[in-house]
Amino acid sequence: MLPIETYGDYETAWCPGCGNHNILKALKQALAALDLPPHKLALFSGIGQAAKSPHYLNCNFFNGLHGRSLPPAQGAKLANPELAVIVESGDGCSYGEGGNHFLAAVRRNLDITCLVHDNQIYGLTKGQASPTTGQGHATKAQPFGAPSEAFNPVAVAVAMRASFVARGFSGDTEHLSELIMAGVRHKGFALIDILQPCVTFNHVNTFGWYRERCVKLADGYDRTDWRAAMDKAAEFGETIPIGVIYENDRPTFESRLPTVGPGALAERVPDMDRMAEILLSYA
Amino acid sequence: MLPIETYGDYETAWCPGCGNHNILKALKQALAALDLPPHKLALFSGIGQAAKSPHYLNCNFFNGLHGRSLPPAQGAKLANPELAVIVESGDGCSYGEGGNHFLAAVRRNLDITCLVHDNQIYGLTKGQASPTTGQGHATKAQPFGAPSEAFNPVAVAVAMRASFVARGFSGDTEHLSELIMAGVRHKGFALIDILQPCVTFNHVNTFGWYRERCVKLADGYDRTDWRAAMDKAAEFGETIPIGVIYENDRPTFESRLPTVGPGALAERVPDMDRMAEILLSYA
Amino acid sequence: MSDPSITVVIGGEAGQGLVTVGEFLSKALIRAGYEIVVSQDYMSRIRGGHNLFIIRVSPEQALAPREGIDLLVALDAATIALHRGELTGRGLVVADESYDFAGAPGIKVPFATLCPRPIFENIAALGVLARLLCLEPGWLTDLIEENFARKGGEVVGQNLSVFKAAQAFAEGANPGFACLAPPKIRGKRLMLDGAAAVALGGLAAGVDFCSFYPMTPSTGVALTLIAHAREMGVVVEQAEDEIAAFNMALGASYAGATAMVATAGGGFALMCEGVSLAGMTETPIVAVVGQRPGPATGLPTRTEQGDLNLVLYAGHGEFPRAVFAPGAPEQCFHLTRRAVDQAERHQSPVFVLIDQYLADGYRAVEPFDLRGLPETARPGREGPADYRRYAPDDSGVSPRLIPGFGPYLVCVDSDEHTPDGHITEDGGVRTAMVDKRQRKLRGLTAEALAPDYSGDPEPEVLLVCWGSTLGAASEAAEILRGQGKKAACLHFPQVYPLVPESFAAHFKRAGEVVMVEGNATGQFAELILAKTGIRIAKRILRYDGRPFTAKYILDRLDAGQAGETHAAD
Amino acid sequence: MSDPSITVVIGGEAGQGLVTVGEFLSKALIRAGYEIVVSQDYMSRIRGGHNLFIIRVSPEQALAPREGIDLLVALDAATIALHRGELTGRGLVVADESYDFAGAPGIKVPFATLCPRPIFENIAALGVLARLLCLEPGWLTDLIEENFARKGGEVVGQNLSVFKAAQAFAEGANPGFACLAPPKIRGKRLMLDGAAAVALGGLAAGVDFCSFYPMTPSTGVALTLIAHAREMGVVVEQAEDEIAAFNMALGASYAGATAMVATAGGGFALMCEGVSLAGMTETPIVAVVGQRPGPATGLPTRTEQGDLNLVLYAGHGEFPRAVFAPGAPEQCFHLTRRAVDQAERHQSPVFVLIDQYLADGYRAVEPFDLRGLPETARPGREGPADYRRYAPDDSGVSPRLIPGFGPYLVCVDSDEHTPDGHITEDGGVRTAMVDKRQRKLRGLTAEALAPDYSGDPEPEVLLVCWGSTLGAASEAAEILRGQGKKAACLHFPQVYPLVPESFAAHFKRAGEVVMVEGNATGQFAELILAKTGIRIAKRILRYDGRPFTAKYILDRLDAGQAGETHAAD
Ligand SMILES: Cc1ncc(C[n+]2csc(CCOP(=O)(O)OP(=O)(O)O)c2C)c(N)n1
Ligand SMILES: Cc1ncc(C[n+]2csc(CCOP(=O)(O)OP(=O)(O)O)c2C)c(N)n1
Ligand code: SF4
Ligand code: SF4
Ligand SMILES: [Mg+2]
Ligand SMILES: [Mg+2]
Repeated sequence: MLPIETYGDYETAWCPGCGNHNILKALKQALAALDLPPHKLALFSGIGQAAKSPHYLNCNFFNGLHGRSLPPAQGAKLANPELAVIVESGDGCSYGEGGNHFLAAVRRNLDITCLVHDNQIYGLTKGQASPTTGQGHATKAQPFGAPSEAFNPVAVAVAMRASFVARGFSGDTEHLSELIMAGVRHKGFALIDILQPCVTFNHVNTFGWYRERCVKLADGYDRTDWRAAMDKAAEFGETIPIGVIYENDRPTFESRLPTVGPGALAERVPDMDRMAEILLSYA
Repeated sequence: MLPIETYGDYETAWCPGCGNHNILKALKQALAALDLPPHKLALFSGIGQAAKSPHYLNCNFFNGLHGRSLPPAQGAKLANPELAVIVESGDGCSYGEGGNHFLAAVRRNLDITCLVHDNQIYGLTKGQASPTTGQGHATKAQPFGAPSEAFNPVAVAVAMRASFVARGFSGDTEHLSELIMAGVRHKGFALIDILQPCVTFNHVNTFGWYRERCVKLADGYDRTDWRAAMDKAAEFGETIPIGVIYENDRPTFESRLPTVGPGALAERVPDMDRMAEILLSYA
Repeated sequence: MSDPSITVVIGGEAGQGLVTVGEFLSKALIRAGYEIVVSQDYMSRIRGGHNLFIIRVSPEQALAPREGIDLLVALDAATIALHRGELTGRGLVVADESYDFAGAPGIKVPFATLCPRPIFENIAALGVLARLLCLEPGWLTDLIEENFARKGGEVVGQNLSVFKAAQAFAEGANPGFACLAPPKIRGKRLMLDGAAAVALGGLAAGVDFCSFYPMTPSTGVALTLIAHAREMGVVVEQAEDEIAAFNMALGASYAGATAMVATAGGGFALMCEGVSLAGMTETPIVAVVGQRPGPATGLPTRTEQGDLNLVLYAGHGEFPRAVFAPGAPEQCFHLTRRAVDQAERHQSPVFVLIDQYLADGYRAVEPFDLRGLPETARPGREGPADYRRYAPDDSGVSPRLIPGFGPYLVCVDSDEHTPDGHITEDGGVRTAMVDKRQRKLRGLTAEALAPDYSGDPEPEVLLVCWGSTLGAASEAAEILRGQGKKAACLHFPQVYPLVPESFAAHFKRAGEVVMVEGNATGQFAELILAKTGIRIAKRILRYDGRPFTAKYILDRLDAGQAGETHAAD
Repeated sequence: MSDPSITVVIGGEAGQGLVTVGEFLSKALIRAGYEIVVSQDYMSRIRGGHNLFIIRVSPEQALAPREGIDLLVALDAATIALHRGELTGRGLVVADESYDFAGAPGIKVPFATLCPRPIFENIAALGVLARLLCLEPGWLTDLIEENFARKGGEVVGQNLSVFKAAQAFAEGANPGFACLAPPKIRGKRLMLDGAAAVALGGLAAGVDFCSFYPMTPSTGVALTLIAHAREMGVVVEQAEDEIAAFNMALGASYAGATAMVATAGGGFALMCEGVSLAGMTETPIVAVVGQRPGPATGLPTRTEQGDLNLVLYAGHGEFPRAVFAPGAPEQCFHLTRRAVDQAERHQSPVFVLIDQYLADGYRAVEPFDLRGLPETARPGREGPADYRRYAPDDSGVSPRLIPGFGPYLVCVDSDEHTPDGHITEDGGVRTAMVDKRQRKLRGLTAEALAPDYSGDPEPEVLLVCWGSTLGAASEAAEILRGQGKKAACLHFPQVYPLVPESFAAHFKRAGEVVMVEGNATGQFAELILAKTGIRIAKRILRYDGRPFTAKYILDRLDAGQAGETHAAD
């Protein structure tokens, strides 16, 4: 257990009351409990309010492009499997602009943890509908109500048999912190979709709205039962189950691609004798 | 019922024995039965072997970029809801490069029909793994076996409550033709994933392999039962169910965005008196 | 200095409503008959931080922002600390009495006394400002009434009484701030920023389709279209990403929509492949690109002119295009309209290049004479059954029909194709098709707009600029002329294709030619060199994310810094 | 003509094995000591259609393909019909006796008699060819043995006997085709096409990561890396799309990999945003871009040099880069190695621009002296706890560490950032950071490769070229010299940054300067103009998807067509 101060204490650019503050707190708690020293950890993010997180956490980070948090994270993990890799971004970034990378990351199952701050809105660009915005929810950009059905990332991830799928709520820091710990400990791609009130732009899915609906999974819940998980994943209405919805022990990508690891690519020295032989194979 | 010759008879660039030939035949049959005259139909495709289809069918077409069949199709449908819009492309095009558009199209639910020639391989570029290639399937580009889990488009579409989800097999032209007719008749986004042997590059999922596994849905199957559909969608192994796996009557996107239709945008004349009033609202 | 303008700066944290104050005041000033130049300086955050709404107001022409603050309305204490150094000789701080003015002259407003609740502070600030500027109060009270009408008479009344109380307070407290001179202009004018003006220009040209993905500074273009979507019958869809936005618009255009996309430089980078598709399929499309400082995410809410090269060369392969670069909201309207027309006439991608300063900068604009506008081109809906989409034509432009309206078929292909739109690998057809597409550049060139020249016909200094730098460069030239120097300004509202004959003579007649542009490498200067062989060695560049001012230009002209091209390139 | 080379063309449908025949023969010829130039001409389909494998073989230097066919091996009847018109004076058709030779001279091969099963026809064709070329049969029998060894002695034996039977048949049937002159070269050489050579150059430079999305003509680069991945410890991942490929490689590079991506122009268009991220985060990366005719899907399997501008200006905002353009497989190897080194040394994106002709064109290459290669730069793994990724530095290049190896933190940001990698909106820091990044162009310029000059020091005609046009242009100059004309060739293996001092003098000393490039608008000529002010008005351009030949150039020089810049631009 490292002291929580290890991860710094920065001034943020988030609105007072924003759910992001608690997510940051939960993450720090989890990292401290996991004993993860900042220099062994690399945080990857895209662009958005959530994606500013790396600037508020003392660790290595790669704050990339909007929608592109997952590809560099996976590239880095492949280059150095010993790095603890956490991805943190918003719902728009992860499921909108980055939707294709989301699908591919679930399929790859690299050992990384993906935290999605899901405020069901585009925060940084001032309140347009995101993929998770409820159908019919009116915004300045969708004055007739968001015309598309909302994306349920948990349902899609479970349908794809992602190896770890959880839903958390920023309003329950302790529970969330445990989810993050479980996600980081899980060997494989761990998706944690975190419901996060945006006090400025989402006046539908407010703190109260989430608090009324979020229900922790019952004690006896079997997270390895795919059918039960599909049912739980599909629930997003009067009640919203939170917790680890689904987990399996699919092999990781690292274990399937023989050239990944052990150790970092940076430590490999190209074998010039081999190289010479290879060249001669073209003769 | 139009004569099948309406849709022309072109020389194709496909290999002899390729499943694409039958898909084309099934499509022509369906169109003829649906009485769809060529000039009322617009076919959209990406790039790949499957995506060459528009060149072999007498109708309007927009043969766009690899991975980008769905966006122009949706743009055209929004511009002219009276156009019958069919999208036709490969598994790589639709679920790989175009994965993000696939998710968005399912969520939008525009009244278009999307045929995916799913040969579980990249044909045109000579045999690399596609998103639907089975994990472990070795190719020249994946000599250690495809390291990612295969994408199951049907499962994802059902998990997203797409309004029409079917799986067909190029080896059963009549059945496929019926699926296409049902898809075109369905009001909303109709996904038809069509298993298609690639005789040249896929020596795992051959015609025989599919024929042994493909099983038509039982007569009493209730395609409106989401849970049952999830189970059927997940089946892809010793047996592969074919038929309309899931259908619902979600409202179409067109019906939710009030500025779409009736009629084509091309027929609208901008109202300059209104425009003048709008300008004055800035004074 | 005989400059009669006053610069009012409203500063505070994001979320404090400073934009509301700024917009109210701007609208009132325009209605009263003043000219304004607004620049918005804000951070990429929703609450907190430090933002500014800057209004330069003048009874005469004003073209650009200006250094120095005459009235600093500080909604938070930080604003005073950060900006008191910029106060002009007559400058005053206007802020709550509780703040530390640190010796700066100003008016300590007792907001708590004037306002029944904090929410009224903005109205109180407007009252004080109106008084200091000697603005006829009716312009603001009318606006207050219009604005709060739907909240009911009581709210209107409360706001009006706060406004009046603030006026009365300012009357007594004014330490002698000199009034704005009376305005000269009569008649209705519009308050438009570049983003809205682009959208309105599009609407006036018949734009009925827009797909977009939100990105500063272009989101306002889409939001304006959305605001009028129902009245004008426009389909606007927020796409899943920029790639989809562009390809969706192409599909819509293919099917007969008049289509536009709007994005920023970074979003546009994702559209490059689609631009190439537009080139190959010869599908008309207008792309509005709002520049902000790059590379990558850069300074998301600031301004720059760094994406010219990207727009000029976007897309693999070769095909013609046109690039417009409006200098102010009025040009945004007209050039966007023209872009729509050019796109259809030449069946090519056409770009409207704006930037954050222009997109967010309000100006007073004379109402457009819609009846006077020529009709924009539209595709056909009638044709023979043997219609061929890419039939050869001397102009390179084949007649364009849209599918679904007749027995003909419209077949378009991203592969190289025969005249009927079918894939081919024939070398001869290939060459003919490249030639056909390239010929369209002739038409685009023939119709290209010449740059606008103003000032001395044989200047000692010629300031060359494009896009939003127009105002600052024109003003700098004017100031030079005021100082007795022969000076002129040459502004390019269209930066591609270039027609050297339309401006080379100006270069020759000038003593010193200086390029003024908002980037670090002098992209337009290089373009002029590449396309005309004319080298403009002197360059005044700015790339700190802030807009040009006349002073910025003049300081660098004086210091002789202009000659230094930045860095090694 | 004293040209001792022979052009062998193998034609047929996709899927008939003509590439196998071509590769076998090429390898045998190289082993025997000949020079070869292969060009592959194929359609975008897997079966059917009409493809060619073209080998120009010579006992002396041969630099480019050449018009005219000396031996036309027709695996189908269509090949004869399509190409008999190209037969040279001594040209022969080699085809099955059942085909209609339509009067063309040739050898009617009784494949059915020579081969126990149709699968042996390719070996039979090789037997006939070996005999006609007077190629020592051992070179081919060795190859047959190597190749079929893993299928067992029986298969080897069957193939050898078919081969011998075919030889014997040809011995009798030869209508007097003149032998290839004996070769001069001794010693092992490699048979490399550009794609493989790029990959091998990368491996030799320590490339250990590649993410890609398949696209002709660059798939071969990734496939070569994959083929050697296990031996060399390389992680190669096929990404979900090109955007992912580029961003994944950036993440890998950030974490210490030596990373490369390979794509075609169209795939690269999708990477533009990522290129800008590389520029902002100063992450080293090498992007191999294989050009094919555009726009859009264009001619997917053909060649062009139409993506130079795209690569030069890819990405929004401004940041330095370098662009290499190898002229032949040997240069592919060395320049890719250099690109890897430059990317790390200058922490910038670096491009290797190839094209389909080069990617697929086999040549004989002397084995590289790996020991003689200098080591490529690598990032550090040791540093102080207060390490700052973007610490200011005169060169613009800050020391680069990779995360995870010490107490220091590596913080990189796509927003404008402070030296420690944190987001900032400060105008001063912004300016300093732009300046820092731009300063890297100095280093890149200082280390830029000068173009290669060959020929008369004071030529009447100077042919200027870049990339794969090297061979045809050099040969054209040589032919001119053979005709007694003073001619020279100037080839740019690096097209950006340009150092005018390294070539301007050549331009001045030349009578007529002619640009030879494979596109319709003269992109490199424009670049030279933009960066140096030197205008090359004469341009020989080709954009039908086929590679240059010396004859193509000479014909246009003669016809005076070179002066016509294409179309209006
Ligand atoms: C390519 C690209 N497109 C658009 C943007 C503009 N943009 C920045 S953040 C954002 C949306 C953020 O929404 P989300 O990911 O949900 O994060 P939040 O702000 O809600 O935390 C957008 C559209 C961008 N930076 N880059
Ligand atoms: C942006 C882009 N990337 C890559 C390609 C190359 N490419 C053409 S088709 C194809 C794969 C086709 O696979 P699939 O969609 O499954 O179609 P199939 O050929 O199997 O029918 C690829 C990668 C391209 N044309 N454009
Ligand atoms: S806008 Fe919303 S998401 Fe962003 S900081 Fe404010 S409350 Fe949080
Ligand atoms: S390569 Fe495969 S998919 Fe393509 S035409 Fe041949 S069999 Fe069909
Ligand atoms: Mg969000
Ligand atoms: Mg496929």
